[in-house]
Amino acid sequence: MTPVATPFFFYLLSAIMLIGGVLVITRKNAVHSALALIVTLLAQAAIYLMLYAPFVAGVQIILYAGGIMVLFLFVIMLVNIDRTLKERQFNSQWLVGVVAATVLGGLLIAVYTRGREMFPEHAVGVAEGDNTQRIATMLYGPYMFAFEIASLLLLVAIIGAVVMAKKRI
Amino acid sequence: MFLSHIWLIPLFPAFGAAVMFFFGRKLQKATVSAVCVGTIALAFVMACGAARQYSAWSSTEEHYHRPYQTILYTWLGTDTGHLTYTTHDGTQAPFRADAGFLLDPLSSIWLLFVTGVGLLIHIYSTGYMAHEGGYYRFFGYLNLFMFSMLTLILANNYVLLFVGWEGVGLCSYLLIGFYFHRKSASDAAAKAFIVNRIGDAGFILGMFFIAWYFGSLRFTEVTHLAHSGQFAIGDPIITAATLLLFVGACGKSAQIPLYVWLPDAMEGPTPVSALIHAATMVTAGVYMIARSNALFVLAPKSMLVVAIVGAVTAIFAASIGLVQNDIKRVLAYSTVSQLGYMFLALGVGAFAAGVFHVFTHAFFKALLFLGAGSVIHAMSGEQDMRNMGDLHGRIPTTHWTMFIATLAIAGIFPFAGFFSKDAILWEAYSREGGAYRVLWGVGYVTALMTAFYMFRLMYLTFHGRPRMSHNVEHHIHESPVSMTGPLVALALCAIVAGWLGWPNSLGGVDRFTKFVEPVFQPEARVLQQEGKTEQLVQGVEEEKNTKTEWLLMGLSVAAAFAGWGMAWRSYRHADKGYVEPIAAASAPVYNLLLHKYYVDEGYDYVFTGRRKLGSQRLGVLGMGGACAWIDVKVIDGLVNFVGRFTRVFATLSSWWDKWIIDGIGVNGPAILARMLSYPARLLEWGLVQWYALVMTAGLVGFVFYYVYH
Amino acid sequence: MDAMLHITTTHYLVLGAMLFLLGVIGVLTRRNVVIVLMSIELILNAVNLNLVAFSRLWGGLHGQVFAIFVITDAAAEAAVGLGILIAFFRNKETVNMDEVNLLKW
Amino acid sequence: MYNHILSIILFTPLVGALLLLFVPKENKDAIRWVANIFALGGFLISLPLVPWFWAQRGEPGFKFIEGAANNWIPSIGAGYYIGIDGISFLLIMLTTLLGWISILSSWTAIENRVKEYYVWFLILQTGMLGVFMALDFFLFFVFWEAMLVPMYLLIGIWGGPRKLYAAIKFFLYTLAGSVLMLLGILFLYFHHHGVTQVYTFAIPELYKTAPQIYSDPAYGPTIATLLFLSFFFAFAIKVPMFPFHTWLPDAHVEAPTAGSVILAGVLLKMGTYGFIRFSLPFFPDVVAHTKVRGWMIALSLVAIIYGALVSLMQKDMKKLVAYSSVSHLGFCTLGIFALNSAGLSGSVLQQINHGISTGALFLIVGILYERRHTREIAEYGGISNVMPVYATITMIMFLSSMGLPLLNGFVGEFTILQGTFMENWRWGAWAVPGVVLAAAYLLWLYQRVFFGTVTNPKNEKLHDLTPREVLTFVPLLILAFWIGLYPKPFFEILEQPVNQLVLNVRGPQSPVNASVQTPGHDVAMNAPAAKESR
Amino acid sequence: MGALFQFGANDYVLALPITLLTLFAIGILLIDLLLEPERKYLNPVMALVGVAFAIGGVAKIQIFLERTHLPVARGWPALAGTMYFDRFAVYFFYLLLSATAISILISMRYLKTEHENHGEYYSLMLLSVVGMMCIAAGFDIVLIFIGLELMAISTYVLVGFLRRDRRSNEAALKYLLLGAFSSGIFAYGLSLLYGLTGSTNLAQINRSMGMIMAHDAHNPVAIVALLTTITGLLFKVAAVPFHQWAPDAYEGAPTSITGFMSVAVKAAAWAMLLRILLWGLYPMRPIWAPMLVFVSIATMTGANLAALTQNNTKRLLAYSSIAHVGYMLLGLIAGTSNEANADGVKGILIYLLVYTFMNLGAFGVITSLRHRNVIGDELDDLNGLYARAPVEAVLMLIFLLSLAGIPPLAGFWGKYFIFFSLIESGHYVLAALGVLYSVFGLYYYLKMANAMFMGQPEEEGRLPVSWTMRLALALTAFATVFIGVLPERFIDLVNWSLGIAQTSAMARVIR
Repeated sequence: MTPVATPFFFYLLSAIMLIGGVLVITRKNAVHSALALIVTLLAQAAIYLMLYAPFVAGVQIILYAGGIMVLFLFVIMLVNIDRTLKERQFNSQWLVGVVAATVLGGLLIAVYTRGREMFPEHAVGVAEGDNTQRIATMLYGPYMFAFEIASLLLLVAIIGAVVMAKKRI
Repeated sequence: MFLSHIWLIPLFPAFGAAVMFFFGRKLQKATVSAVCVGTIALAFVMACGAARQYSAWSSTEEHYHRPYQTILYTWLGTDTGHLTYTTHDGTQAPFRADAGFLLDPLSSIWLLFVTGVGLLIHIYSTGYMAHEGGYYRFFGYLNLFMFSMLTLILANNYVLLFVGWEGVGLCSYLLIGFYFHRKSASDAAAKAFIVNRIGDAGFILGMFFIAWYFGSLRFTEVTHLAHSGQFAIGDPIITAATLLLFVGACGKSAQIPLYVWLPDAMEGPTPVSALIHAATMVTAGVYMIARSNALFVLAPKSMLVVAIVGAVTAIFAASIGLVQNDIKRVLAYSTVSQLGYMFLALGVGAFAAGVFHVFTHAFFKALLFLGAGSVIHAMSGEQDMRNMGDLHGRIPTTHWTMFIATLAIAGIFPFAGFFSKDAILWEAYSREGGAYRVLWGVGYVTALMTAFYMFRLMYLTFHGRPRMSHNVEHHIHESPVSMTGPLVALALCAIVAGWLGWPNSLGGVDRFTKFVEPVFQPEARVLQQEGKTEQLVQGVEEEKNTKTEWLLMGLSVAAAFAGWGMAWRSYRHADKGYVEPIAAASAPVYNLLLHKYYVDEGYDYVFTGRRKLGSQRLGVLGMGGACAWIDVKVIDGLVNFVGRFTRVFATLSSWWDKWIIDGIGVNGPAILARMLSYPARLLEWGLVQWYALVMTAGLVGFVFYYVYH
Repeated sequence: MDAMLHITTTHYLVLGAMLFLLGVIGVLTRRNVVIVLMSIELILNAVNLNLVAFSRLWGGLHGQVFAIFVITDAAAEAAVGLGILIAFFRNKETVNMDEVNLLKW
Repeated sequence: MYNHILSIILFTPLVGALLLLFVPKENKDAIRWVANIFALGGFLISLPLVPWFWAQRGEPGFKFIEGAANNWIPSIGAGYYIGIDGISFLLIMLTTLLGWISILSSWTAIENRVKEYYVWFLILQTGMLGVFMALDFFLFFVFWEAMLVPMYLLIGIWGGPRKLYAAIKFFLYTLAGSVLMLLGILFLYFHHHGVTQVYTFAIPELYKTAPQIYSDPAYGPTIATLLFLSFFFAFAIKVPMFPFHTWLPDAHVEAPTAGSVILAGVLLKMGTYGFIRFSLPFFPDVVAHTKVRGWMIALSLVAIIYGALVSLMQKDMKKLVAYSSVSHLGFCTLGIFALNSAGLSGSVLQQINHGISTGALFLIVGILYERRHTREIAEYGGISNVMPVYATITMIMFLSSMGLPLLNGFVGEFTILQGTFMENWRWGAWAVPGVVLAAAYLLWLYQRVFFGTVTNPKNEKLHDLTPREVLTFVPLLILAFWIGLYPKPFFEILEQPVNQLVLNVRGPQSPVNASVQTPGHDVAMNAPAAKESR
Repeated sequence: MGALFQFGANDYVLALPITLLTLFAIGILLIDLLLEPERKYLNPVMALVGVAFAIGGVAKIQIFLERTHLPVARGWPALAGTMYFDRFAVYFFYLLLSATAISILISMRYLKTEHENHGEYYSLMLLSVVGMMCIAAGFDIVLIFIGLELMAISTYVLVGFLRRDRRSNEAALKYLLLGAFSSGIFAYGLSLLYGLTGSTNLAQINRSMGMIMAHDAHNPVAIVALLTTITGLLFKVAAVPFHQWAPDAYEGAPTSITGFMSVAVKAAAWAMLLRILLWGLYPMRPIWAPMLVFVSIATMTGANLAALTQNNTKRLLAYSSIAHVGYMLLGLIAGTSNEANADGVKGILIYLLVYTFMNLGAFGVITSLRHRNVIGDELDDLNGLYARAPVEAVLMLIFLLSLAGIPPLAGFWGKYFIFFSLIESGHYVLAALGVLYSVFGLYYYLKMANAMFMGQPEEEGRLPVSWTMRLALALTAFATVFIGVLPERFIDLVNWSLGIAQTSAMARVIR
């Protein structure tokens, strides 16, 4: 018989994630959305753990929830004007938007369920003990060059942020 | 020496014209007249020499009765003749036209009287135009005309003939429009040219039919083939060709329905009317048909048409002539009617008679016009006979010469007109079939009318009471010798010219017919083959019915005297406000004739469209207007529409983005939103999320298409 | 029921799809630029979820590495985006999508 | 010199244009002199071609060939490959002459932006020459397109009030036509490769393969016809044939005088030239055996009558002349599709004539326009009184344009008409009224403008032609009379190419190419006398 | 779980240009701090030097490729196969670098007038080029994705570089949001590709996709993966209906950057498109070819029609560049349902080459219109340009005609080979559509020409044009005319870059 824990946690976390997500896109107050997003991210990190990806989970928590979201919160504080709280939070095309997006999502889900057999169920047991090390070898091995480029990407991000945000260079 | 250089004959006047064109402006009048008259004189001398030499040449055994032709160079097409076209029987014929000249009795006759009369008229003009402006221009045009006319006469093929044909048309255009500052003159000129052009269109088509059928346009070859007997009499193509040629002739020789230009052409200076519109150019049609007699005898239907048209024109024009008051117009209509006579002659197969009438007519009609010119000269420009009268004493030479001419045209023995006109009537009468009798009747009545209106002219002009204003009366004087001289010379011709054709029935030998006989002889042969011996042109069996001929002669002379008598009765004592007998008889008829049967008006309404019928232009101008409208509105409209459509479509597509895409995207839900009682701003353009939405929609569309098709 | 209980890659895919869907909805409908940026983060997270699930499926680690790169990218995008947003905010005093309408037809 | 004469002729104007770039734009007279010198030089340089070509007029094929089939872009088989035959020879001479004349004629007409004007004009000259010389389809297309630009600018910058509309209309119209031609060219190109495994744009090569498309089961008549159409649009618009002609009046009316002269004199000929050089030899069967020919003839006939009728009603002289050239070009196309040597040679001759006569007519209109700055016929009247020389020249040119014998117009029209008539007499019959109408609208125009007394006081002061203006007319007059009186040389030059063309289209078995039998029944009636007479 | 991956000597050679560019980019950043305002001109100079060095590096790669005797069109998989240095990549390297050089020349004076003359601008430019080169040579979807983002993000910043200008901010914001959105979708597609094939290497993906398609030609998951990926690609090349960011971004961006985007970014995007569709997803051609038919028709129609009504030159050129994308897509369609036509691809490459020069030239002229207080991107600002700057006007005319595809100018050749391939593979209708739309195109180019030559100038005085701008225009114009008149060697270059001219063979070689 299949283990019950896995499905249970899966559904629980998914529920948290989705609820978080829904909150993100529905809250009027950006701060609330940000907090909801953090919740989602954390839940996702947990799911990563379920998928034997502890390192990604760590990155998710530290970098995402820890770094990016803080940045977000700062900016929200910076640009937060009460005006937004008084106005409607959806634009005038929201209905069409929702419909289109839903159709897209529906299609995707339908496709995945139809193409289930594409992904045969042989969960290759992956030892998570040396996960981090192996990721390191990947990063500094085959993906070394990409890794360098990624560093450039961050450099650009810094320059960009500075150029854009700083009053005078 | 003359004969081998006949091509020089047209070139003399051409040279004169060229001199006028380049230097005329700077030359003295004396020099001008010297050059122009001189060239014509040279041409005349050449012509006489050539004619003499030819008669000698053609009487030799080896070229007995052959036309003489000399070819300068290939004008159209190439010597190799590899530019070809397919004839009716599928063989290849070369596309070619020579600059070649041909002399035979027919052309030599024309050559002689054209150069002769032309010379006289040139001399006359030196006097008549002495005080006009544009002297050199006038003589340049005259010489150019002589060049074209001589080319026409001497051409050895239809195309070159057409060159002359168009050339004389052009010159008559230029000369009619000589007083171009007069609107009436320029109108008349344009009218003449365009009407002629219509005829020419027919001529061209006729030529093409001949070329298509005979594979050549040389007279010699065409005639030869026509005589070769390989074409049936009444062959449809030949009939069509001949009819089309006749259309051309109608244009040039002012036959119904294309005669309308000739009366208006009187706007030109009088010598022009004399030379072009009486003596020479207008007979070109006759020449052309006589030239293609070989074809016409193969097309009896066309012959009949020619005869009928000729007869109708004759009586029609004559009837108009009865009541005209402008001296030159009377002569113009008489010309038309005389031309009708000639065509009647051709139509009944009496080519010789027709040519003979052309010959005589050239002299007395030129004389009449020149006389009229002299009268107008004396009357200081007055042309209306109602304001003349009693001139016989004042300008005797003019009077007597014109009187001779009148006798001649009226056909009174033994003046020129008598012989030619009588020959025609006799031929018409002697043809089998009732139709020809009718034609004869028409001709006869016409003769009567002719006599009447000519004597009417004489009496109104020279007799009766003087009706002119006093200062005009003061200036009346006989014209200078340069003008009277030609009159006298022509008068002599008007008397003797006819004697060349003194009929056998009156014990003559009819030299004229004998001379031109070779040209028409072959028809005789053809007709013989057809077993219609009795219709032979030369009177083979006058003996049989000399009596009839005498009777007819008597009748026509009687008619002439009758006309004279009537004119004498009504106009002898014509004073101011005299009554026209016809007006007295029936006013409506008189008006109808006075307005020339309203033909010009009819044409303007129906064909040219120069006059609007109601608010609507008909005719060519109407069509032109319609086409112009179509061009701007429909075709170009279509083009612009396409352009505008794209623009509209483009704005639409931007509009589409603006309203439909953003609109339905934005407004649609906004309206929904309103229903859901949402406050919604209506238009939001350039909304980023809208772009995102379009992308998503596109993606959705593709996925949907590919997954579920 | 077994299909429900037996958690397969497809489940993760569907979950990712739902997350993706939420993100798209957010991008398409929210007026607040900051939240739109967050929605984009949601989309990227959906991607990551897929990647990790697949790397589990294939047993390799490429997916996880890819996920790490995607996170980096997300960070960069967020930083620059917020920077631009601030610059924009300075000039226009708003963070509303539908007031970003200077450039239009 | 002898071997590169064509290139020299082709590039002389271009060199002039480049030189002009270095002349300061303030120094207008210098610019004018340079331009005129190069234009005249271009003409003079082309003169040696005459005796050289005359010497080998009878030989088949192209002459003075330069370059090779693929020396330009070997990888696609395009080359700088030029050469001429009788047809293009005549058109080239016409181009150099008219180019010189129109540049001379714009000495005073163009006052602003003189430098550009002449630069563009010389470039245009090179473009046109290139079109007539190219033996490589690609080269042809390049010249064909490149030539649009200077013309567009000439109309657009120095044109009349509605110049923008006219210029763009001209450009779009012609381009729309030619892009489809590009596709057609590519198709032939691939077909040739399919047959011979060789990629080449050389026209003489394509002559060999293109006609096979019709009978090739893989393609068949339909494709061949479509191909014909893809070329047809390009050429028909250029000519312009009946429904595609509406760009012409606008372009003409708006263009400066010299522009109109070149436009009417040369550019329109490119369409007819295209028909002769490409459409006929490439798709002989389409032309000979399908309805296409009937349609072409019909369009030509409509153009003849219709153009004449429309010009009858014009109030603007230049528009009138423009429409008259629609009518004249109708004759040209008619002669082309008569498909016999008479019609074809007549057509080419008529193209030359139209260049001469209509070119002169535009100069004539331009001269009045320069003096009075209006082309409204109603504005004039009685001009003969004040400008006699001008009036005389005008009369002669009108006569030549309406096809009076002994002037050039007649020779062409008569030859065309006879050729057409011999194919089908109805066609000839329908075309002939055009001749009458031509007389009508030209004489009427002449009457309204020149006859009568001077009614409009503005016209009393007009001065007659200056020597320069007369000089512009002299060569045209000489040619008009020459062709009218002694066209034989032209016919002899055209004989070989035209017969070759007919042979290609009709095929050897057709009666047209049966050995020419001059009617044996030519009894030179004075046969012995003929000798003595010579 | 092998040993640590070692760099080989070759890898250093092959990575040389990228490394050099990076160094110079960082160098500029550092030196910029030390430069006092009036010596700022050293930044672009350094950038140019950097580009020059990079070109040298590319030349070295080329020599390397020529030396080591590889089978034709087979490149050199370097850096553990994440990159694939073949002639295709080299071709694009040259293209991108020359485009960058010219853009730098164009920018110099412009930035001064905008008072935004900072080193960051140039270093960002260089970094974005690094990203582009990674795309062009990238053979691993991870690297391609990162490179794409590097390029994109630096471009976002560059678009918004005029921070005081609202239009610039807005353009940047829009571009960023949409860009991020699209790259999200793209990444989603890539993740699915990885999921389907279990690899991130294009060759691997190609192979597995081949098997999947062979097994089930309508596999929904594969289709979704393909479509989401293509969406990202088409967004980057700005094809309808994923194009709407382009006009806004082009209009708002600094003009020099608009030029840069319209050629360099676009070229890189095309490199990526070709890489992924012709190498990675080549087996799925039966699916993407029909889709592209729709897209290209929609693109040509929409863009051409929309351009007709524009009054802002930058926006107009934006639409025209979208239209050009439509034509290029035709080149990709040409061929049979499962084999691309070599001439079509050749056409695309030539098109990109000539487009680089003529479009940069056009934008250069428009950039030069910007002075003191005139933004100079309205159609009216072109009025009477001939009177104020004749040379620029004539050059602009050349560029416009070339864009319209009038021979003998470079632009003609791009179209020529596209239609060539269409005829060759029998897509007559598409060809006809294409040529007719190109006539459309002429109309709005002529609108600009009319303004320049026939309009009346609003302001007097000659237009001041810096010598760098003159240099840039001279280069582009020369290239436009030269390529137009003597295309042979460039055609050879393209043939060389494609190796043997059979794309299927290209794909086969990688298997």
